[in-house]
Amino acid sequence: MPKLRINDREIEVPEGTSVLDAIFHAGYDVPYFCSERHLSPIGACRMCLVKVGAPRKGKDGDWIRDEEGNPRIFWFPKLMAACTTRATEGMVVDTLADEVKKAQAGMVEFHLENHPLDCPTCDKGGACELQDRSYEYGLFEKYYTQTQNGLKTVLYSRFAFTKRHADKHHKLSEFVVLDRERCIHCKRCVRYFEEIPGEEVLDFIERGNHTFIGSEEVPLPAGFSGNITDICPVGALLDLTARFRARNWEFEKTPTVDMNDAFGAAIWVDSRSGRIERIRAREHPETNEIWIADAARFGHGWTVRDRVTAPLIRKDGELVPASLAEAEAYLRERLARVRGEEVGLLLAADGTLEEGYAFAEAARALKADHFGFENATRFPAANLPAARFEELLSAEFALVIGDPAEEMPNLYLRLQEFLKGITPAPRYYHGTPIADLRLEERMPRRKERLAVFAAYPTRLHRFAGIAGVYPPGSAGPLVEALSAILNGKRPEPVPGVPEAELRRVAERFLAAGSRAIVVGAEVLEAPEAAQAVADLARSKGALVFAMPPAAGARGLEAVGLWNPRGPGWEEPGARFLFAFGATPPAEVLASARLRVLALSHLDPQARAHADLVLPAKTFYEKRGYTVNAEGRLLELRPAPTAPMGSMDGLEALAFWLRAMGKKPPAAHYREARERLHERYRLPLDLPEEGFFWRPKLRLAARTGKDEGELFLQPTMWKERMLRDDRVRTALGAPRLRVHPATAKKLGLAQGARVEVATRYGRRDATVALDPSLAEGALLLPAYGRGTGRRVPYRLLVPAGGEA
Amino acid sequence: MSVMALAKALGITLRHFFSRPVTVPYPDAPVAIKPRFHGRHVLTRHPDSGLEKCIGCSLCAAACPAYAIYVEPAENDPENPVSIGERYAKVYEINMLRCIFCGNCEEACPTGAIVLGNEFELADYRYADFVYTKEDLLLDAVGSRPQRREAARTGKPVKLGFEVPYVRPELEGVKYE
Amino acid sequence: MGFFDDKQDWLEIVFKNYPPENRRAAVMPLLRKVQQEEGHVSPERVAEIAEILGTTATEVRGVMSFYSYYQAVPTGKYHLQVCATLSCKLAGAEELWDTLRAELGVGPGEVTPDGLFSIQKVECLGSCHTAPVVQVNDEPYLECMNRERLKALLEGLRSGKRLEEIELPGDCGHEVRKEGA
Amino acid sequence: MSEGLIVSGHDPRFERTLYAHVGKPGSHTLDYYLSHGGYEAAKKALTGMTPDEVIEEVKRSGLRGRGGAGFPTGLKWSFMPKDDGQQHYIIMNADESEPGSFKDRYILEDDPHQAIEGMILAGYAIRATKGYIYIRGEYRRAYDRLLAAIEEAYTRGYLGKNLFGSGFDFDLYLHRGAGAYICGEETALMNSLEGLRANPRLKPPFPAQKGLFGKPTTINNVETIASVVHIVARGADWFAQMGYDKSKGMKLYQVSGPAVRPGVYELPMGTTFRELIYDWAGGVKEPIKALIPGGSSTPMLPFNDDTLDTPMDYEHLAEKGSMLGTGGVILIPERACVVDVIWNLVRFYAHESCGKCTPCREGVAGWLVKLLGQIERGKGKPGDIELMEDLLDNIEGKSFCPLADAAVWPVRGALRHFRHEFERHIEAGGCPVEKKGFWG
Repeated sequence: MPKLRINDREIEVPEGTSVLDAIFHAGYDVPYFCSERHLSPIGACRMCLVKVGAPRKGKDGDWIRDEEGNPRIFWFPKLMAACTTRATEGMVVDTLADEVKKAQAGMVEFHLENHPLDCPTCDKGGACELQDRSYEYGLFEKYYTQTQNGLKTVLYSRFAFTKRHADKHHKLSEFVVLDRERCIHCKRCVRYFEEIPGEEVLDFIERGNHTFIGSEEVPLPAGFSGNITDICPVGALLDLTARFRARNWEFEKTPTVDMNDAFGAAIWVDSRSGRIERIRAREHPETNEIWIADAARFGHGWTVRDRVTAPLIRKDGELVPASLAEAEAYLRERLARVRGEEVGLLLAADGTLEEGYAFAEAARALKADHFGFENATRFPAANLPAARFEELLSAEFALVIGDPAEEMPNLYLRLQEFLKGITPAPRYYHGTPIADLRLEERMPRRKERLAVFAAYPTRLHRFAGIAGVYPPGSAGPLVEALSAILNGKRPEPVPGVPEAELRRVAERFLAAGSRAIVVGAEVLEAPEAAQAVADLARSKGALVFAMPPAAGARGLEAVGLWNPRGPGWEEPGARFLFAFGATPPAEVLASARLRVLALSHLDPQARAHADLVLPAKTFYEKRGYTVNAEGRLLELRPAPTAPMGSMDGLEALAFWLRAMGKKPPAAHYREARERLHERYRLPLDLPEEGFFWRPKLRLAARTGKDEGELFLQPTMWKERMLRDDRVRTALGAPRLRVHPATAKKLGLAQGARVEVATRYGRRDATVALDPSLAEGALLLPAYGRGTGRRVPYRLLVPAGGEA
Repeated sequence: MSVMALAKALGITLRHFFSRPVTVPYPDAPVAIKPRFHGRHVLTRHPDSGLEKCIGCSLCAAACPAYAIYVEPAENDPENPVSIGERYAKVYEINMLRCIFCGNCEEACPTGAIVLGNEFELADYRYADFVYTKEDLLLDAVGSRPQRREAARTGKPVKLGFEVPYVRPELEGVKYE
Repeated sequence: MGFFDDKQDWLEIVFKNYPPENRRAAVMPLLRKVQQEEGHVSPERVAEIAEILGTTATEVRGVMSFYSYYQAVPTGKYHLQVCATLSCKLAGAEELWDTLRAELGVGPGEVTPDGLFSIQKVECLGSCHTAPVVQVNDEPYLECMNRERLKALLEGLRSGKRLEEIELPGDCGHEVRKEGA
Repeated sequence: MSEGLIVSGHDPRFERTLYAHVGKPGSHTLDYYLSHGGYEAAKKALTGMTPDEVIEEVKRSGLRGRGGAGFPTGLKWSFMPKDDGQQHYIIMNADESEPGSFKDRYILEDDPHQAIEGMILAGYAIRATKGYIYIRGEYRRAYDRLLAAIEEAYTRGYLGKNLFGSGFDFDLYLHRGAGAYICGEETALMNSLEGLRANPRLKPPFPAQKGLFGKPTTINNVETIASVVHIVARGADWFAQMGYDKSKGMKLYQVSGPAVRPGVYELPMGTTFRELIYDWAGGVKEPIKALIPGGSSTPMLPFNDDTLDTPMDYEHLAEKGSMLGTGGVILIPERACVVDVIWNLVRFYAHESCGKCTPCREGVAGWLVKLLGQIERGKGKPGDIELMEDLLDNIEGKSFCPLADAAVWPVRGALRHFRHEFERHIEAGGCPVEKKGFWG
């Protein structure tokens, strides 16, 4: 732990700390552009130049001392870039010297030399690092004032030549736009793509003064591209979904949690005038660090259009707007003599813990046997032990079955860190290290640490030492076979995966000192396999990371919204159905006598079946707890965008129960939270990093088996996001991916347009033959529902087309 | 008190008694505006292209001490631009009841789009009518909202109760007839 | 058809120069091969090289555009590169360049209508004692260029002679000392 | 002249070694090389010396890097880890691109085996079994000769497995650059060799810990490595008796510009400019105004007796406010305009800037070159020189690698000695020198 002096303050920092972080840790400031948390320091912008001196050791191994016996400080002959200089014992750093100020002001001037002064039209204006640093560190009075006609005017730079002109509106994708004139060549975006998702799709082109950012891979792969708009220190890379929506200081900024997957990534919801305009990543060092997936960032367009703003009642076959009183009267009339067992209570996948608790309690009080939540898997994720995401970094070997990039995108980024052998960043007074010297450009990824199997080649396959593709439906057999090998038994053969491969996996698994198993929805849908994973974790001491397709699964299961015996979200049965947040499948709706849905948006299914629709809040607008995949309690905070009168799950459920003449278990999130506090000792107020709640559960798995050939392949994009034109354009038509041999059998031709009908609805798709799949595979993207399942399907050929 | 003092005071009174009155029989006669008078805002246009100068940057709203301005920008259609550049103000509203006519918006404007003009006859009845939108503010609109309402009702041109001996150069293209 | 389809043996020899886990180290020789044979590196070739090396076209373009030898736009059969740095400049490289431009009627980035010539100003070629220097394509330098030598060069190239067959009149006019000679 | 240090080419004890065979017919062949004592030094070291002894010998000789920076070679070699079980690399930096330098080219063209033998010795000393020669792309003849020489050496057993029966294996590869001066910077060279954009890398980690392909690596200039051959063959003492205190051995000096016989001259370190220019290069053809002592990055000196009597070595030139650099002397005639000369040089550095760091990309390649161009064209304004000096302050010592410094130094040198020419440009509103008639 080196001790050093920053100006007048003595501090002690961990070994390997950069001078930049030491300066911030000591409470001083130093400007920087090219450094960014979680990216390698490169020392390119030269903004953080400071005066550094260090004592030296003499031949006798002791410090060379001055007359007073103190170690003599030898100043470096040049100013040093603080971001790339390592803090060492006895070092002395001066950030306030005149020469330092002069150098920093000089760099500001150089940065402004070719940077356009179009801040008024720049979406970064007001949140721009270059703006801030120019004001803080540019020496305007000393250098940049000139007197003209007796008036003193401020110059931003003495550069009196024409600025460099370049492409100003370069669309990198539907979501990201590049302005090359604004680029200050900090290389954050280039490093980001190489170091974080491992896709080298941006680079500098040309050299010297002509250097510009360019890509041959346009549009950028949709997945993790949005993070570059967060880290760009200027307005060169901007979020197109938020283009010109408002200035930065005008947004209402709500810190909340993304509920599109179970990772629980921290986000900022920026809204204005009741519209969600932009989502940005919020730093949560222990979960998503500073990154979020594109779906979480750009998939918010659906929230602002066609909201259900008032109750809708079916009259003469049509849903017509009504007042809340009318809705209440309607419901009272129909629920007057309903018995509790006849009622079905269903909750959306992104329901909060409070909502889950209330639904579970209400179901228990009513003795209803039809209750559950959307996308519940057959095996409850809460039965598996949960590990912290950071613990993954301590593992030596990871086995992945599924597709983290699509099922839980942030976990994919964590896996990339794991591949590079990065351990969690040390914590400083100012937070995450800004220039972490343990990170280097182009750190090799240790492929031997990873084995990946999935029903199709995933993004992770490229980084895995052992990688396989099996026909859909074999995830369960694969896990069981592997478990058999590890337990010294003879494995059953697994289609598509040779036994030798599995033996290699088992060998590495056992050889590693610590291991991790990552399983996706496909495994959670195969109860025996999931149980085998749980047993393996226990007997061999492996960390387990389950990726349930419902964001709140772990919490909803734990508070009792788990129904192994009776019908849940998918199965018909209830005669009086109440669903919050999403529309259940058609057969569930059709089997009921009364269908009340609380929805933020109508969908065709609801339009066709619902008797009463109540306006609902989206997860951006709710307050409540959620439990993420690592068993961490996180808090949702409401963005002020919900239309007047829209309800969260607690309010809507209370509305329903009161119509039945029953008392709701909790009318408000605070009340529900108090009940949760009493029963599970959950805190009433969360600390910022969250709270771990990992009860040991042995819930009975639901029975059932997949019957069908069409595999619903997970994607990070959700059904509701497809309402947004930009998202639809970016994703293109869904591809029905088929192995060529299977296609031949089915008579499908490459590029044919088909309509695929499943129990989750109909979808247009384009046939794509894909020899990288296992034989027999037939894959269709599932935007949320039925992820990881195989379902029966019918292919319909549109008129004029040919399959 | 001396007689002299009394006479002096009386002298002042008499001098003013015979000088021209400074009061104006407004509204029958127009008021002459001083060159630096700050009245109702005008959104100006580029004189050649006729495009709006406002780029929707919201700096006026940020500078406004009374929170009287609301701007909602949008992207220009390159074929049919509203303003020069990429962005224009889709919504531009000033609440004249809140406005204190300090001129900070004019100071803050990077393109000289919003300029305080000379009109001051803004009296109206309903709160909502004091929220001036782009159509009330763009330089094509002469007169305040009530004045234009009156003019539309009577079919006569807008009658302004002031005259402008000197137009500030910032108010390029504004005509007070 | 890909450029490297019939050059698999050559590729193998190139790859032997670098550790097998660092295939992309071969990007420069591959780019050079394309440049030599096609006169420029087109986006299709960039994509092809990326495919061979297992990297992205962006990365290959980033490398390609960094070096001044690789051209993104087509060049003539003879790409004349005139050194314009100090020693050559003091020996008249600017006038040589002007003469060449006037003679051929092309500017940088252009090709003569007959497809024979393109010209480019380059930085120090490392033959300062024999300035001014001109390099044609990838061939050894043409040193101490003067009007007669340039004229002979252009005539020779126009008449279809190979570069090594062209006799340039005269010499440097001064003794070129390589110690030991 | 037969006592003490050898600091003149006239000293009878001085004998040419590096360039002894350059220009001789057939000198690039292995047979010629063998018949003139070729590969004897390698045999001697590999069969009779330990790697550490070779390093010690080089240390004792006082050899300093000949690429411009002048870092002691033996010390550099001793930074390499020992017995770490990793692949080590030795790289020969033959990317000679500094204006005014052309010494390495003839070694590679006419005496390629000398370079190969040097590589074997260096590789043996630092325990590298693989070596790369990074040769600049434009040196076509040198590339052809070197390629042939390597092949010849392989077929005759001077490269490959078990050299001279010592058990030492050595493979040598050739890599061609493609026109980027920055590749002369050692970490940029390694990036280039790895197939990346040739931006300089962060130090630390230094190449000796993590260099080419992440392995310990040493990079040396061609002349440095060739010098090792003769140090091993003739002993460190022979080498150390040439030159002054901290500048030892022989040096390849180059003369370009209006000299009677411009070219490369191998002379002892510490030879004076006068001896080089008048005795060896045959004097000047026209009045000379200034000289650049060691390649374009070194500050120019006025052409006067004081300068001419300065010994050309690291210390004496530093005293004069300049540097030895690569030893490439450029004579600047009276008829040339200093502003034009400096503009040309800065333009060169601007063209070769990699664009990684701000002071170089925006300062040198953006601003400095434009400002100089403006002054040269007569569009300069009063205060431009002061502005330029302030810019130089903001660039010098602030950049990531020394390339920006290399662009600053010549400007500083010119301002120190020829400030009046800059002022004249601004006052007169134009360049007073007619730039015609240079070309024959």
